[in-house]
Amino acid sequence: MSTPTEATTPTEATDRPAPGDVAVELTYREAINAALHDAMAADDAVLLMGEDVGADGGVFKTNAGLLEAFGPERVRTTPICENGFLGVALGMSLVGLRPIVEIMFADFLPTAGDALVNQLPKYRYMSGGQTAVPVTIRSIGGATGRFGTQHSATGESWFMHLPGLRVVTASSPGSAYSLLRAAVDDDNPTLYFEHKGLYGRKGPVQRGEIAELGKAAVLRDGSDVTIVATLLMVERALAAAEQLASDGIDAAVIDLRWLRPLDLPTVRASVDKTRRLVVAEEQVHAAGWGATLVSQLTIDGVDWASAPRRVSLPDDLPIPYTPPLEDEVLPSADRIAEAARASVRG
Amino acid sequence: MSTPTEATTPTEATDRPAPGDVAVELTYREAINAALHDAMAADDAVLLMGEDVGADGGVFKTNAGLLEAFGPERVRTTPICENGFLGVALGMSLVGLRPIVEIMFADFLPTAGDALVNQLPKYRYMSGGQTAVPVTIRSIGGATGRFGTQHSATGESWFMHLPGLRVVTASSPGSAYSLLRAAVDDDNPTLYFEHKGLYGRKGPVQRGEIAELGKAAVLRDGSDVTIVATLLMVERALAAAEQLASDGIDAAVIDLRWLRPLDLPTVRASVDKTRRLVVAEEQVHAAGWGATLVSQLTIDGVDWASAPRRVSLPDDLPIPYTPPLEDEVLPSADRIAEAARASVRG
Amino acid sequence: MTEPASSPPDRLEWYQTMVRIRLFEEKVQELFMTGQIQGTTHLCQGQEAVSVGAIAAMRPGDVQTNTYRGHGEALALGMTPETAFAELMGRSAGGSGGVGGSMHLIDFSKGNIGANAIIGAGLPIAVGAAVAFQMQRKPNVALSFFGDGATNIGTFHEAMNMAAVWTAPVVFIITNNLYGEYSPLRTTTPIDDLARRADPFGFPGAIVDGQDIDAVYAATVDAVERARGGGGPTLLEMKTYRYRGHSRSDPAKYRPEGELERWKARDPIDILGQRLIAEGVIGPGDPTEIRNETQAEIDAAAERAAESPYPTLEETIPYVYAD
Amino acid sequence: MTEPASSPPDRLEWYQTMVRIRLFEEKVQELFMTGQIQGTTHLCQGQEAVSVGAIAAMRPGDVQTNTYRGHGEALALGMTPETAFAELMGRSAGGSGGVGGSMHLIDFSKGNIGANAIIGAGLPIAVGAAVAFQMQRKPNVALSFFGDGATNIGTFHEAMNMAAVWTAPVVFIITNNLYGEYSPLRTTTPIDDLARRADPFGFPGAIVDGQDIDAVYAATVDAVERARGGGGPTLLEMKTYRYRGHSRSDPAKYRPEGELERWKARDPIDILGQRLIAEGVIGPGDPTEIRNETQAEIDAAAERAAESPYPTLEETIPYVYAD
Ligand SMILES: Cc1ncc(C[n+]2csc(CCOP(=O)(O)OP(=O)(O)O)c2C)c(N)n1
Ligand SMILES: Cc1ncc(C[n+]2csc(CCOP(=O)(O)OP(=O)(O)O)c2C)c(N)n1
Ligand SMILES: [Mg+2]
Ligand SMILES: [Mg+2]
Repeated sequence: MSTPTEATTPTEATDRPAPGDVAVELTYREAINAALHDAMAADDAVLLMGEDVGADGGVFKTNAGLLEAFGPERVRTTPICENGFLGVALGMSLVGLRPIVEIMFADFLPTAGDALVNQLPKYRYMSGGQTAVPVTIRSIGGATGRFGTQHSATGESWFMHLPGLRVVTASSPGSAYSLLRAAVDDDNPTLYFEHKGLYGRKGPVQRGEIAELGKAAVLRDGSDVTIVATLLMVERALAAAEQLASDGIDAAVIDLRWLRPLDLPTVRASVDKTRRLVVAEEQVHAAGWGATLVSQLTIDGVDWASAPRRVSLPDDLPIPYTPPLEDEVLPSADRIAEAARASVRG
Repeated sequence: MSTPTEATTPTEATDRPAPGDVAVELTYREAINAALHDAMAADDAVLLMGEDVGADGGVFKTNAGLLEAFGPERVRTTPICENGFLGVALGMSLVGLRPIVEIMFADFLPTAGDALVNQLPKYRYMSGGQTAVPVTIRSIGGATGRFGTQHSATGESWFMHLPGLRVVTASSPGSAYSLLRAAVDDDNPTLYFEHKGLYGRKGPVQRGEIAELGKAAVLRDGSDVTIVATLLMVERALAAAEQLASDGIDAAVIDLRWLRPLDLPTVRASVDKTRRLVVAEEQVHAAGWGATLVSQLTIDGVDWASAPRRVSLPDDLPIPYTPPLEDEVLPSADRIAEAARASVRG
Repeated sequence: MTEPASSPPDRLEWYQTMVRIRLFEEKVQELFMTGQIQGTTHLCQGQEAVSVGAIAAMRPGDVQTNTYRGHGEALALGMTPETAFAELMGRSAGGSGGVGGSMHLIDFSKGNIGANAIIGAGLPIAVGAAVAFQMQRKPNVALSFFGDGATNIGTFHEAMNMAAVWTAPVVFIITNNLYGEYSPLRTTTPIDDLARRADPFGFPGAIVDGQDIDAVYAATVDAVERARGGGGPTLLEMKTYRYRGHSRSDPAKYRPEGELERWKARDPIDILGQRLIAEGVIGPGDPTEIRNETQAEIDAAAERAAESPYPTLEETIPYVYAD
Repeated sequence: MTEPASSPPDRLEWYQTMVRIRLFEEKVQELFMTGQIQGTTHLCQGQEAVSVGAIAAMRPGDVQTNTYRGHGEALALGMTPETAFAELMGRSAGGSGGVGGSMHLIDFSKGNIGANAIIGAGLPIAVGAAVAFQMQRKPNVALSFFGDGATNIGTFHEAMNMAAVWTAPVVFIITNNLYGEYSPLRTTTPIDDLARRADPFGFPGAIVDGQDIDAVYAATVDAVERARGGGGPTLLEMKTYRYRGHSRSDPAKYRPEGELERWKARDPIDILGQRLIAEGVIGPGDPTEIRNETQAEIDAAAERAAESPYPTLEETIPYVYAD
């Protein structure tokens, strides 16, 4: 597992990106680590809490150096009790702190179901706006790990259904950094999803950058078909677009990033051009963000040139443990490209 | 609140509807009560458990007479601990019992989040099919009660996203009865949703009838526009169809009933005729069944004559307590009719 | 917030506050009958000494969380009856602008940082506030009020455990009124004295006579000041009783005959009233006079509350997200 | 299921089973290195006496639930190493047809009704089975194995409370190996002796030397037979230690120096081995011989397991819904 690099040492934290900032090359893991360092260095009110967050850089090694830099009060190892310690974070946020809570696997989010559904999103509302709830929840989702069916959910769509929350997903080192800073900066409860299959990926990171709230990223412009993806599916969508390019198909790729608020205008602008859509999702389609996008765009009157397509997990199967089947059920670049081709054909 | 009527006394339970059975007129509450009586009388393995289920007919008076008929072991009052007692029900189901668990308000389902997301749906799968999990979960959802934001969720769409579960909703006394019997009869974990605004409604109930799994009900055929609804929205959709009829618009009304499995063929048959769809949902559209339907039908290539419409809860608002606003945010028959008219206009 | 606990307590004010809570709750029932309040409500007649006595132990900057049965705490913390009625009536002038309702009387300016409709949910919130105070090096304490039934839900255990492990300045207050909704304690709980539930966390638990406001106050001051001094959490079990059913729709037929009457014979308002008379703080006619004055205050508050308009949907949009 | 507890225990068989578990776990590590097993795994070397001793107290028809660290229980209950290896390798011949994996070695036919990857989730399941036995008037008992860290999650408290209130025939077994993932008990838990956590539920808790299989067996037989006789639940705290890190990726650098060695000096296999030699049940050379024989058995089992095919997607569809 990674060891702390220079990027994991706190630097002069800046609140806003200095225009001249030079991007550094970091892994996704290091980018998250850097965002944690910078957010904690920028504001004493920020703390990190969760199970085993401190020792040995945390379970996914995203927290390297934090315990040493900020001490055990601000890098707080909790007992195993997700609902309880998320409630604790809520309480902290009501009296001036800005906790970042690590829920180790996204599959454990339901263990904190009440805090996530009835408390964090509704707390400000039911007080008539008396308080803000600046809590960030980092959770690690996704398959590829051969962790089996209770440790492989992405989980992000469960929370789209809940007014009061924000939901954001990180697909690359650069966005992992800037989105985590944005999440911590925001005064509302924000679920921030990492993907366990991405920790080793390298990419440019603009230290100090804070992403714009609710803004999807058009990673590749295109005129024939729009592919929308999140998390691990983004790199597969980009790979699919490469394949398609060599077939003469010009695919746009959008990293949706935020599920709540949902950036319909950015997706709309693209599909107005392409009139074709493929959603590439590491989740069951029913009640997910892909269905939400297709539905809302259709309701909004997009004039599809051919029916939208989806590349999703099987409708009726939990994630299998066995490596060949785990690989088989996950949408691949090939399947995404094939869906795009079909949409262009038909 | 209702008092037990003759319908709440156990009768000769029959496993399958006798063809000659005469329908009786019952309230929604009485229909649920009758189904509980009949299911428990039919099979000693069936029990009812939950908070305060026994005394005084239970909190919503659906359980009148059960404690007296079946005793405190089979009508088991639990401590307040939704995750725990749902886990207990799971354990019971593994060794031969068929528990019916009452989760008083649908808002408390997330309190049992782990049992609902990681245990019940995956238990059979991760054992490689070694066991069935015949657990029925009754939960009471919906607004209209002036119960405020932590007691008004419908909640049914959260669970569509989860392979391994079945999810069913009851909109009338007749379906409340036959669907509850079907849920208890099934060998898989089934979430059965009641709506707290419907308990007083009267309608015909076919005692002994067991509904077909996964089958939506076409309540009204129509050629101009298809309205799909669940729970409280079904009667509003029917009222809207009446209004529309007097405007010369012929609306089909489908009570979706099952969200998992989802009866796409029935809805598809109707929209192939009407080419227009309105989903009437007491929920936020994002990541709900309405979005799932619109998306899947569009992906499947339905040739819409005009864009599908939705009548939903506000995208970004928890349910307010204050009566005028609670009424305002709920989709009304008028709003459903207006959406249907707009869809017919173009 | 009431006066700092270090100044001698004003027990006449306690008395008045208890009467205010009692009459407020009775008025709520009446307003239900006339349809001016809709939905459900959970009243606390009989439990006033717990709310008032424990809250009297708080100092400025201290906070608490309570429950759907939280009118007593809200009023004891200084929410005006008018603001509370307006909330129950769903009016703009309510503490939450009318969107919260009976189960959510909240006032951050008075240390009332939460009234929760989910069993157990208030406990970790209080622990979080307490740990925050500790990290901020503030001399403050958090209290959490909850019911006997709530001691069976996991969140109770989780909150107690974290409070202990972090020596959080928090006081857990069980308002043990012997029932969940319809279920007597013994059908859901294998022990009678819930104070015992502190033992596996290694901090003290104490049983308190919840009908005796002086006892409630003394026990809470001890616990609060111990917490403030870095001594960690305490669990206080206040033995009390609710006179009414669980909620509006509950006639409480499940209670054994005579139980209500036995508890009413130890009414917390009467106990303090008689003590104040015996001590010469008030005269024998004063209870009636206080009741009458308070009744007039309550009636007027309800009337004024009813004049507040309902909120519009626009008004409530900013309650969802902070910016 | 092992033999009825009423017949005299076959302690040589215990010894062999402990060795089998130890060598199985070591082989799993090896198969990870060679890539024949992927993902993660949670090994139980050092804890064998708990699994084998407690399960020896079960009788036919009794059931248990365990956790992601459940290989010991699975093998003690009689799953063959081949079936277990095949599951870890994701093969059709695995106990769950390869779809479960290392964290879910399950065999209903042997009373192994669950191996759970969610902390605390197995406890209420065991309570449910126990209550079902009670309702079915069956003379059976359910056991639940879980870790020290699991005693901090709410489900623990909820399960203990229900077990008590319903006098369920269930035995809760804490495998207290002193650590959660990387966190020593004391950073997450305010007390050292977790047996104390039975007190607020009014049933007994006992501390047991988890390195001494005879002690484990005796304590579990007591608890299981009390439960069977209608005496209700027991909480058993087995003091033990895991030799390896939490999971595959954990080198366990957070442990104080010498700790591992101190525990290895009280190795549960050695303790029983020496006792059996002293009692003349086996000769001084037998431990080595048993080890060698078992090693051969394990190696052969792993080889056979690797010959099983991977399941196809179709094969696994019927695992989702029962019909
Ligand atoms: C998680 C959850 N489960 C169930 C309920 C429904 N409920 C509301 S009050 C109550 C009884 C609570 O009893 P207790 O804690 O003793 O408080 P009391 O009402 O007596 O003040 C129940 C079960 C709830 N609000 N939240
Ligand atoms: C609800 C939940 N939270 C967190 C985890 C991650 N996790 C897996 S094992 C573990 C430590 C458990 O410690 P303990 O109960 O002592 O068991 P041990 O691993 O020592 O056998 C944690 C936190 C989980 N599996 N489930
Ligand atoms: Mg109570
Ligand atoms: Mg442990």
